[in-house]
Amino acid sequence: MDLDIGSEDQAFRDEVRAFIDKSLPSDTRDKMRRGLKLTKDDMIGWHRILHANGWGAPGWPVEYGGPDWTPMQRHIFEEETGRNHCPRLMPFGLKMVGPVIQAFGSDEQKAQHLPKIASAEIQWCQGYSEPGSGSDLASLKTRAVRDGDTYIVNGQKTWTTAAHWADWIFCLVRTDDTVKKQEGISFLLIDMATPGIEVKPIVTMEGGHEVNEVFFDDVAVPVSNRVGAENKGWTIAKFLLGHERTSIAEIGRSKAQLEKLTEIAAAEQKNGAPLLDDPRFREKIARAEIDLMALEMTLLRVVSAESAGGAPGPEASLLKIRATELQQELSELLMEAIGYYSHPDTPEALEFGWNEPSVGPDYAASLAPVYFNLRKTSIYGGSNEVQRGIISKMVLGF
Amino acid sequence: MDLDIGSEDQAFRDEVRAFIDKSLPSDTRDKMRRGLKLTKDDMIGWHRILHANGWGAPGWPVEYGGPDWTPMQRHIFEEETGRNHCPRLMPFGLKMVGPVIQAFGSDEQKAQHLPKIASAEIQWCQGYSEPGSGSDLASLKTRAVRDGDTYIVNGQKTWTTAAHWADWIFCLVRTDDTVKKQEGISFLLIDMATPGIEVKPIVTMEGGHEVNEVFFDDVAVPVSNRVGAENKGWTIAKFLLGHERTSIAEIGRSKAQLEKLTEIAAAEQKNGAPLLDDPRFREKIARAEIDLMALEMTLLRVVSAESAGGAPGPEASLLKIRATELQQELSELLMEAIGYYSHPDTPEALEFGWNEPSVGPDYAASLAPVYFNLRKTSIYGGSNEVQRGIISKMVLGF
Amino acid sequence: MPFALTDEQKLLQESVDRFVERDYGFDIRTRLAESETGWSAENWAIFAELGWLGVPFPEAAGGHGGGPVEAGLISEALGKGLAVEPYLWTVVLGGGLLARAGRTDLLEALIAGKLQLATGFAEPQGRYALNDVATMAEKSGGDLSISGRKAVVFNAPSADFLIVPARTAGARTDARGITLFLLPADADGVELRPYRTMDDSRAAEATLSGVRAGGDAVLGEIDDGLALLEPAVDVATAVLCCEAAGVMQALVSQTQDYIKNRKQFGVPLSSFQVLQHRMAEMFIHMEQTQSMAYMAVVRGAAGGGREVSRAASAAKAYAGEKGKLVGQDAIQMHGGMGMTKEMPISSYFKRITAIGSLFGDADYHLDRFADLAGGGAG
Amino acid sequence: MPFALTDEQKLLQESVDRFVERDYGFDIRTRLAESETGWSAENWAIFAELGWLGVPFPEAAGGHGGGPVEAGLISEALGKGLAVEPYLWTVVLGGGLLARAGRTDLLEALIAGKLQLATGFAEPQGRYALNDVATMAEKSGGDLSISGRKAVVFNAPSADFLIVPARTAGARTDARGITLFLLPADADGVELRPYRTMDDSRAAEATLSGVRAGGDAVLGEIDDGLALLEPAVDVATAVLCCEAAGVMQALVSQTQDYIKNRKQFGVPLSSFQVLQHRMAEMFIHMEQTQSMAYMAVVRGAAGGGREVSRAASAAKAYAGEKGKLVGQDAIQMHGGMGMTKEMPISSYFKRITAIGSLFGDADYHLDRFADLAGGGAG
Repeated sequence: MDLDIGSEDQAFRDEVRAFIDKSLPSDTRDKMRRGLKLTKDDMIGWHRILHANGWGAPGWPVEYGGPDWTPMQRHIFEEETGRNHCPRLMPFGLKMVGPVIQAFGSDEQKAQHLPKIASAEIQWCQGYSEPGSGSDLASLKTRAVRDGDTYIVNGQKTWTTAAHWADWIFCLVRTDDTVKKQEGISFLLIDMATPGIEVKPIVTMEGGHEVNEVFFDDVAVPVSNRVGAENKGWTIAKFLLGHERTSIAEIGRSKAQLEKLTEIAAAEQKNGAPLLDDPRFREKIARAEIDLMALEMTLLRVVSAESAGGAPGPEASLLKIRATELQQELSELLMEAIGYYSHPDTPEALEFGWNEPSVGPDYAASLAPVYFNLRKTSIYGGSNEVQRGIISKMVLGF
Repeated sequence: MDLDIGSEDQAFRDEVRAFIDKSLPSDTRDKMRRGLKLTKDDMIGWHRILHANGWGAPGWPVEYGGPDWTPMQRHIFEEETGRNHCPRLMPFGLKMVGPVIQAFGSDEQKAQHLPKIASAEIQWCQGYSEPGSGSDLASLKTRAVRDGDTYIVNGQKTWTTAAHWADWIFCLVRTDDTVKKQEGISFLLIDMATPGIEVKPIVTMEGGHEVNEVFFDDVAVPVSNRVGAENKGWTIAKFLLGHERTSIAEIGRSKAQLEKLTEIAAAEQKNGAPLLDDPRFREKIARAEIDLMALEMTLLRVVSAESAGGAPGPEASLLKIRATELQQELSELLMEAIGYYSHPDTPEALEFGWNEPSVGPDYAASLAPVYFNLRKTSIYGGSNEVQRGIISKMVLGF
Repeated sequence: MPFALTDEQKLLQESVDRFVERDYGFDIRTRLAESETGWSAENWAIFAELGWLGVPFPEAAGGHGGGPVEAGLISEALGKGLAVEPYLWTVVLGGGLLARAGRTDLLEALIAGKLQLATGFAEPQGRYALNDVATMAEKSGGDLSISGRKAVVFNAPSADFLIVPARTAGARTDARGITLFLLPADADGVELRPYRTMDDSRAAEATLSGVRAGGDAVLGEIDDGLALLEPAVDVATAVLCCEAAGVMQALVSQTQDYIKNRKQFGVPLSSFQVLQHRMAEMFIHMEQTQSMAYMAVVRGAAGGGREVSRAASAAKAYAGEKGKLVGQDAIQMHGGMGMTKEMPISSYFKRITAIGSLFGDADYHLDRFADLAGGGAG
Repeated sequence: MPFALTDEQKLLQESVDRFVERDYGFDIRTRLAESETGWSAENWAIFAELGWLGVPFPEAAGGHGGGPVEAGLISEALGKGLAVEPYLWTVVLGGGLLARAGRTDLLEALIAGKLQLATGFAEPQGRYALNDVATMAEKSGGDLSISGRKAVVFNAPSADFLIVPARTAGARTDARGITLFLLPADADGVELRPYRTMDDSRAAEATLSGVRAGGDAVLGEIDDGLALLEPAVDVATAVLCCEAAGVMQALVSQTQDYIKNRKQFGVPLSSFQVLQHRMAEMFIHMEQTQSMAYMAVVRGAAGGGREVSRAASAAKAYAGEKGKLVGQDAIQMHGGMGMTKEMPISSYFKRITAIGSLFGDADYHLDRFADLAGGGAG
């Protein structure tokens, strides 16, 4: 037993680092470090840079334009990009609809969509949640009624991240309401430019706009845009729940946040000495660092098991719970570190290129908004309560 | 709004303190302070001393030999006796079967039993729990079959505290198994000297003997020993659940423990300085002290509301949860304070009069056993999970 | 009996509760929070009319002879409605300082609703320490000249006067040598940089550049300003804990309603045992925070000194930690809805978060509580 | 691949698991724990025969060329059965010190199962600090004369030799000036006061009164004993964390079985959501403790220095806190049954409690971890 990833993987890590060093635009890196707002162009721009290097679809096999990485390589890529301030790649195309099309799509669908996902030519969003459905996904009400070669879609989706940036949306819709709720669901690909679609922003508590409501009013969708058989959409939904979940550990990003926390605690004062030397705050940082180690070591064990051919099981739930708790904890400590300067709410200071002097220390403005925003992590993507239920059922057999 | 208990209650507090000072036997006080084993005689002896002063039945009205104290006086008495190292008065007679006989008993039962409870002439124990019943009390299986003027009782009770010291036991028994489980239960008073009763000790994890199994093998109980109507025992069980629960807050005893913790932390060393000066341990003590304040203030609010005629409601559940958590926390900190000297298991050092030098500091021997023993507090008396359920139901209306 | 309210206190409590229920719906609150000043002059006039602004001051000063307890009851009730009026800053802290300094002349205007105050008790380098004062007041002619920077001065954008601790002697963190000055907010050399805060309050950075102050600008004794400031902040802290208790009551009751009504898998969320037990814990935190807050204002009413400070710090440490837990759980149980700006719960969460660090966070107050320990287990 | 076991390691793990399952039922364990010595010489002979005693030692020293990882795997498996044999004290810590000091002469007997060791690394005033050594070794003729007191010396009642740090120079808490001595347990001037411990182990207070030691009694370098002791304790700490992981696995699986089978209100306890989620948390704690323990033994196998110490302290802080939580919850979910001595779960709880403070509690290791921080976020 050892902790070595081996020389090949080490070389790969060096390659990723060097590539980021060379290729990540400096203004993007700066925004990420300082917690400033990213534009759609920042995010897509980075995706295209990766694509130009053949890394546009990190989790995909070669036949669909991916690099065919091992689980360990994927892990290394996630960690290094996260730690080195790269924007997240939007998961909706790469980790969701892409793998779905690969597994269930027709040849036409593959040809039409996969290359544009890998190249970031087309942005996707996910139409799953509805008002009133929450964790009970299968209770969805958006209906698609067949009319010849077309479905007419009516209904509403919500919590749709990046719908305002997306060109296409993939949706679970009800195509039969006479059967058990899981059995009347189909999976549709819908062009956002189709008449009858309206996107309304949902403003989150810190004032940000990431999620949306999406309304469908007699939206005509070609039947050829259905993935898989009619009424078999639930199978696809379940497939997605199990797909590539180790990236939710966010090890790289949490390492970057921990580093930031240590820097800020060294800069902030308490009783005339650095906050970092305060025994209590020092303990909190140590605890967070240990929690991060525990998460990283568990993740490495999971990745190793995957590499040895094990299917990722309920470990994804474990990782999701602890990773989100850690992200929230770090954001809380960052806010705590700056004392009263967490109070000023200056969204203008989060815009890149804003040139006024900052109200407090220049690292302060984003910290409370991030703390508020990250409360979502234990709610979205299967709430942590749902994850505990999964562990209880799958591991403990209750 | 103020926090004053008023001059009359203050005078009462002084009186109780002075009485304890004068009357608590010094060896009993010493055993309590040091966490040594109490004998049955220690406990009964103290009860008799109180009785001689007219305080043998603190919660009772004058007509049954009690002092007719107000809720505030009862609270003060509990706090002062707890804080000043008096043994607990056994609750089974005074707080359980006594009030039951007062509320539901016949005149003969009152005359026979109440004076001997108040005077500590007769010790009681409680026959409620059974193997397999746990928190689901109404599922009890011990049966009492009527035979003329006699019930023949067969079955088993468990977790019976002090059964090995008791002269009488009060039991919930099943007198009808053809009806809903709550409706076939009766409440019997049983002389422990009756043939067919066997008491077997249950040794708890720290090696102590407080609880027992009690077996009934064709035990003949006069029908006149039934309290209340046949099959109406559940009413009595519910009456008991609501009766005088503020004493579970154990404010006085927790204050004494906190004091002990502070003394020990001042005596123990860490890096050549008192442990009490260690920032982290100091914080833990401060936190425990604040938790104790919060509990005390909430208790005072409840006592005030009771004095104003409010019936004690779900606050008892709140007090039970936080009080037991605090007792457990204090026992944990005490064990933590002494480092490696929590390890030696020297039960002989808990016997009064043992004259050898102690293995570690003289306060060390009882701390790990007390920590282990107090795990029971969140389990017995309605587990803390049951209490949360009560709050959820009674306060929140779920 | 301990904790029993007098009839006057009950009436006061009911009157504020009624005002909040009737005239302070969440939509109104949102409109006020987004207005230019961030609060309502109209409401302030009503507060004056109903006597709430004068409640905590002695009758000799034109007040109604109440104190921290009454201020606490008002703040608790206002907290339930998340009222945005600067009661804490103008009446409790600012007014408290004026009263302690015997400035009855200004209290009259304050009680009439004609005066707004802000106190610059924090500096950029000082974190929560009241004694960390780098702002200097130096002799210049017959006057003093004050220069320095005050951090996150709440209510400064609306204030007529700023109360400013400045150093007239001693080193930066000495307790002695601090003097409190009452400065017109529009005095020469006062520069404010105003902004909104995370919970829709208003504050400003205040830069003082050679602001001239005569002897009449001094509150209390020269060099002994901390003797005025610290007890006033203790009382304000206790009152703020009452507000926290009110905010927590709203967090609990709104969450309770939400999970009762929201269905998932065909049953109300409130039928899930995990949520039931979590709400039971929230209920306990709320009740105990209220007990601690009441204790702290009662102690504050009884006078000054170590016991008042210990009570305030104990209550604040408790409210800080439990408020955070209750707030976070309230959001979690609201699910995605809790994340939206539109849903009232998120504004309550932001307020309880802001309260968490006002006058010092839980760590600060735990430390202070332990530092002030004298006789062991109390 | 990280964490992948070699075939030899798998075989070793399986062999210990099999032994525990087949030959180490709880009744047997209870009998051994209550016996005179508190453990089984017969089992010890089996350990020797199966090579487990030699596993962690280099082949040059007569061992099998394994190290901390193999010792950790053995300890984890033994932990599942709550084995009472003094593997940690004789093989891991004592043997580790002998190996580091190059005393292959004694290792042979140890590996053959003929030698028991105990190490007096704690003193009454020293809490968990290895450098707090008041025991003095003073020149007396050509020899040294050692006097002092060692606290809670585990396995001392069975030991043939005691390894004793004593001060040959410096002040009480100096890192330099400590020398390790190997003393026959029956040497003149060694007085043991033996007792049982909370988890059925055996230990003793050791009083040394002018115990004579020649140069051959010194392990390692004069005055530089800490350079030997600290890394050996780091490895023992890492191995102990593996045992903690084993104990936690048993706590989880026994609780899982119990609540599946125990009915209340007509349904299994495991149907209550609150208990389901609590067990999910216990499962996570257990998994992560295992990850940390494995990391710590792997680091220990890689050599010495700061990273080994940091890994050991991180793992121990983690195992200490999470072990406590898992243990307490296991008892709580067993209800009254969990409180009885008869039920295995209570013995597991006592062992995890004892492990909590062995080699230092969570506070000690959190502090040490932070002290050893060099480059920030690692």
